[in-house]
Amino acid sequence: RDEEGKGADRVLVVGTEGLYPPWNYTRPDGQLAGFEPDYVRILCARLHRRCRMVAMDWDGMVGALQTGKIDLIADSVQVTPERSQVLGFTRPYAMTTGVFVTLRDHRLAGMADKGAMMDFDRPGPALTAMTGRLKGSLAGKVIGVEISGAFDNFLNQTLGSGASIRYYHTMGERDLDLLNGRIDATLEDEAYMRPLLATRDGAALTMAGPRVIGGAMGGGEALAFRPGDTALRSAFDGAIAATIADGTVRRLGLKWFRMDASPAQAAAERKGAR
Amino acid sequence: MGGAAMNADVTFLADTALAIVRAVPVTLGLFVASAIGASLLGGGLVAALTAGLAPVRGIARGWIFLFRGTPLLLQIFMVYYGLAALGPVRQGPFWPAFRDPLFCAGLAMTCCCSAYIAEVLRGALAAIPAGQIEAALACGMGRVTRLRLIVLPQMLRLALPAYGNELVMMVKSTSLASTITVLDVTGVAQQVIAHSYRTLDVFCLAAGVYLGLTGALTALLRWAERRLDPTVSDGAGEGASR
Amino acid sequence: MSEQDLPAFALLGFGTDGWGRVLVLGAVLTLALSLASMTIGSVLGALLAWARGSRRGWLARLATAYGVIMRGVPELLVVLLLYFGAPGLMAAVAGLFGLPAPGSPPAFLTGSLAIGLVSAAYQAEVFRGGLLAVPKGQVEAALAAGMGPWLRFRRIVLPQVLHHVLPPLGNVWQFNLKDSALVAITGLAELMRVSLVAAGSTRRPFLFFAAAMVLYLALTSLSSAVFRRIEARGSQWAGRR
Amino acid sequence: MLRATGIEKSFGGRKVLKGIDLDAAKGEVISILGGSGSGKSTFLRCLNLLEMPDVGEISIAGTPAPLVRDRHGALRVSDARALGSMRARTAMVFQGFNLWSHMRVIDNVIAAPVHVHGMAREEAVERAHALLERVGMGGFAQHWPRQLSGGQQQRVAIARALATDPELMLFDEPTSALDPERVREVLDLMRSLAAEGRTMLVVTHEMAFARDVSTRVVHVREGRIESMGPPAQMFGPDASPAFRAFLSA
Amino acid sequence: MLRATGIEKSFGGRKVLKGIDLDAAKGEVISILGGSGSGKSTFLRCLNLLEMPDVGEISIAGTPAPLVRDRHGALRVSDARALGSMRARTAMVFQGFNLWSHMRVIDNVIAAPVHVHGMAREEAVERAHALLERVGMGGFAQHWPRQLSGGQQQRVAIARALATDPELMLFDEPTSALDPERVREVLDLMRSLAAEGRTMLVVTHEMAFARDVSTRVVHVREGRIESMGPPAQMFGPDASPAFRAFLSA
Ligand SMILES: Nc1ncnc2c1ncn2[C@@H]1O[C@H](COP(=O)(O)OP(=O)(O)OP(=O)(O)O)[C@@H](O)[C@H]1O
Ligand SMILES: Nc1ncnc2c1ncn2[C@@H]1O[C@H](COP(=O)(O)OP(=O)(O)OP(=O)(O)O)[C@@H](O)[C@H]1O
Ligand SMILES: [Mg+2]
Ligand SMILES: [Mg+2]
Repeated sequence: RDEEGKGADRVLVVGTEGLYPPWNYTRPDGQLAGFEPDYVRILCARLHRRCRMVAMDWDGMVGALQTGKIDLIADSVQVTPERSQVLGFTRPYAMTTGVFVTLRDHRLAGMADKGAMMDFDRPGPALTAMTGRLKGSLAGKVIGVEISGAFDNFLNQTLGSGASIRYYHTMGERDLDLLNGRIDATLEDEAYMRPLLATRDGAALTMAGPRVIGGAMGGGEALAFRPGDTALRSAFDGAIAATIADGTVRRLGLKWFRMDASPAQAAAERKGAR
Repeated sequence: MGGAAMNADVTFLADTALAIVRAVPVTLGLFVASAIGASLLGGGLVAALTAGLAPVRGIARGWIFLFRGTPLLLQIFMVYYGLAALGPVRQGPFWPAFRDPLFCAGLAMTCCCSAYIAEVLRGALAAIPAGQIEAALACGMGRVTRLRLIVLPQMLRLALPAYGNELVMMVKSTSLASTITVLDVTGVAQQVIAHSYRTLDVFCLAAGVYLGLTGALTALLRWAERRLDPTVSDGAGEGASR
Repeated sequence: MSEQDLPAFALLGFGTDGWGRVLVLGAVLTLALSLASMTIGSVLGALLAWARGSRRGWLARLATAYGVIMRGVPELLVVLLLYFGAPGLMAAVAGLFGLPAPGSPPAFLTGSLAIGLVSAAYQAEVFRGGLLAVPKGQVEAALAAGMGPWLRFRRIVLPQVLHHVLPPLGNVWQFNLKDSALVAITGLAELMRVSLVAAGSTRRPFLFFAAAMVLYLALTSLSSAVFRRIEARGSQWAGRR
Repeated sequence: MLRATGIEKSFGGRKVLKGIDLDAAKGEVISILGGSGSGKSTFLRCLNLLEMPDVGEISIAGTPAPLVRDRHGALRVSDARALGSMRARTAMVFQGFNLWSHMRVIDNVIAAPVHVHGMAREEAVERAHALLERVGMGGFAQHWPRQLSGGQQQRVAIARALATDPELMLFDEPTSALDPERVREVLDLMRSLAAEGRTMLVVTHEMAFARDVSTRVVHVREGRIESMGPPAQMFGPDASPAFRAFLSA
Repeated sequence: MLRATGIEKSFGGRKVLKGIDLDAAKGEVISILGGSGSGKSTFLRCLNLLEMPDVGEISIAGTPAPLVRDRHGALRVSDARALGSMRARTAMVFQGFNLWSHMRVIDNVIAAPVHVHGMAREEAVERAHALLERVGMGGFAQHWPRQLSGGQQQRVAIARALATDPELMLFDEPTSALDPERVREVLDLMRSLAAEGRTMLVVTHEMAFARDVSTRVVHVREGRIESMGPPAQMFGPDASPAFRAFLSA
């Protein structure tokens, strides 16, 4: 208790799920590994804080934060307006696009606008046309998404009742149903999907249609604090900015996702797409 | 400002409550279907346990061992994801049924709870005084008559508290169906939580719904218990025995 | 990530890439949690069953209400309330006595207490059913011999009740064994949580769910063997049927 | 009517019946006397196979009991249906009464007629009331067994046994819980049943009954029939010494 | 030794005991006779409060039973401990025996001496064996109750009641399941207990016992003491007509 006492000497307890590779997962020896464990270590070192990462169920995580059992969440939480009401977010340390994934031999595999960037923060005729085509392709289809993700918001707003949406508790389950053919496609974060497609099971899957970003999908992945913990949060904000600027985030992304998931890269791509 | 926040709170809770209540039929349907299925199957299992054929007994024992011994959650996963991973199931004639998460949840619950109910019934069967069954034998009652007239009523009476337990547990177990995308009371609650992060408030609302359901069930069971044994209230001979 | 395409035996083994050790430790923790909560539940459950039969109306009503609520709300809620609510409550109580807030109780304690509180409600019902099965004449014989309540309970009622309640009590135990999985949200690495983590981390859900099933079955076999032994002792006097 | 040959039965190695042969012609009333634990109840229970004899043959009304020998030489029921109909034609009053505790008195009495013999419910109820009246339990039709005194339970058990009009009746100490007045009534009842030509086996300690009503008296001793004969002989000067000792006690 | 005054008891509105007064001096042996359902068992059960009387007073060995009247005027136990010790000094043989089915015969007999009276186990076992021998159950110490015949169970129940050396003994038809030989043995046993100066209340249908052993005979009829007196008077020409009718049955 002394060690975890007050002030700046206190060990910060960081909550994560630990079953969401490659963002964060657990090794057989119980060690947490993945993008976020690495990244939190780097941030804490920069801030000269001692941090301890603990794994817990997502169901208990926000409660644990609110009751002070943990001090921050590093679990690839996407920033959304709803979440911002109860959590205090830092600036994003990653910004990934959502991709549609389906079985290679599924009709949706040939969906229009393959690989094109749909940026919902930049409305215009191009976006409207793409949205129309997307709606057409997905009409009457079953799309699976992770329940606590931000993608269901997006799908609901964009597709309305055109497609039916299934909610999964973990991505692993959703992936299974995708492979089993219970759902036609999923919308998921590219950083998660790329490594999956490289595995044996993932070989049957393919990305299809446009890549989506912005709008209801939120403003990237960020650390979450108690709303009142502003001092701590701004310290981390600074550290995040610095690590983005010096390329640390880019390096980590290439290591874990085989791509650069930093907000800077996303910004560049979005600019290019226009 | 505080008033506005409170208003927002009230609207949120009211909306959530409404959404949750709309999901009650799913929960209730799942419960009723699997309760009936599990009771019938459980009765069958007890019959099999007392059967003369050793293989029949063995199968019943194995069934109970497997389904009582593993968590329902895992069973639901295995029925839903596991069976679907098998080619024959996916190509077979039952795929439309197995494709449906509600069906899979019902199937897993029926199998799992049948094992529990079989145990309860077995215990009650053993508690029936031997003389009562002998008297039935002695007047030539066949298996079915004996069962219907003597064994079942006494068994029911003896089993009712524990059987009621099982039913109440089943009501709540239906919530596990939400893990395979069924939008029952829990599924809806979790959806709301996923967006609002108000875990405790929303859970308490859902808990209220479950409490209502189980409360009604408990009342029903107590009524049944009183009906089955009207002399209990006479306090016959209980003068100082407590 | 290198784990992903490893063969099953390596993933389940006890080597550096194997989850065997973690899974077994998870099973041990599950067993410990269940034992603790079963004990809490038995003691409280027996008290509740007794209170239900009490002639003091308020006591009986209290016990009934406890049963209705604890059996009625999802176990997860009890775990959540205890896990998140207990520190606040303890701090408030400590505050009353002018003591510093004691901080969070260990997750194991809250977990087993939460499951135990629920288990008690179920066990009370089971005991009540068992009490019904004791022939009244035998209790009267004990009364007539001048046995006090405790003696009567220990020597006459309990042995017979135990015999009758063993099957349903076995059910509650199984239920406990699995309910302890709910404690996962507190981050305790019990079997369910460990297998979920392993399944997620390696993206091999079946393998680990199957492994968890086998481990649960092992726990079950172990406990059934114990239950059967106790039951066998009883069936001597009851006559085998 | 009844023929039992060479009935043997052991419990856990202790031989309780050591070969009992007994024939009963239609209309016979046989009193079975004997010391406590001599095997009377066990014998009676063997006759309708509530207890499976280790060895022996039984036939009732000319139909042999459906018994076969299994691989290990033990007897076992070969035809459950035949056994059921054999039992349906037999009635038994148990030593411990064994009333069904979840049924009211009236339901105890009508259960077998209605559900085994398919009698119409109204008829069964009517008959049951008459029977209850006859054993002095007319006012208790709606009582539960646990509300009855010992003697009352016993009388209900007798009424229950009579309700199916059985050809063969097995009574295990049917008057043990009764006062002299009731004993007389019940014995009168049994006497009238005997007059109707029914076959009865009665385990009893009532010497008066054995002497006055039965056509034959059987003395069981340590699992064997020690002696047997018409009452005049058994209670006369030529009785076996063992039976005389038993009586003179 | 025992004084019961104005005992009344109803079951569901039906009055079963309608005011019974009975005094028993130390060493008295009182036979209680009466028809089936007349309330004998209920009266006996009221004496040690297994059945709570509606009205009445009871005192045993000078100590009044710990009863008080509650708000509604119903009797209720005021002191459970006192009741326990009152019961510990009283023994009862039940009409239905009520052996503890989860205990072997020997454990049934030693349970009360060891656990209620704190007797050393060895001593209790030794005494138990002697008692079992005395009721002719010497060879059955290790049997389970369900393995015993009716008469054997009854004898174990008697041995169990005697094991605590009780001052007051309540017997509810203690020889109902026994053959004449055993009846004689048990009655001899009770006679010797009487000679030791023990107080006994015996519900019985054995007229021989009532006449030869008891110091007083009580005739219960429809919940009342119809007549009462020493056997010489009750079985003599001056007996009440009702009792004579009862006997002559
Ligand atoms: N628990 C009860 N509930 C209702 N009525 C009862 C109960 N116990 C006894 N009675 C009634 O009280 C009356 C007296 O019963 P009790 O057992 O005292 O008779 P008894 O004199 O012992 O008769 P028996 O010689 O047949 O044993 C009977 O009519 C019986 O039906
Ligand atoms: N289930 C059993 N297991 C073991 N022994 C038994 C069993 N049933 C009966 N016995 C024994 O068999 C013997 C005969 O019992 P049975 O009940 O036939 O005697 P009974 O002649 O009817 O005596 P009673 O007049 O006392 O009723 C007894 O010694 C008894 O201990
Ligand atoms: Mg017998
Ligand atoms: Mg009586």
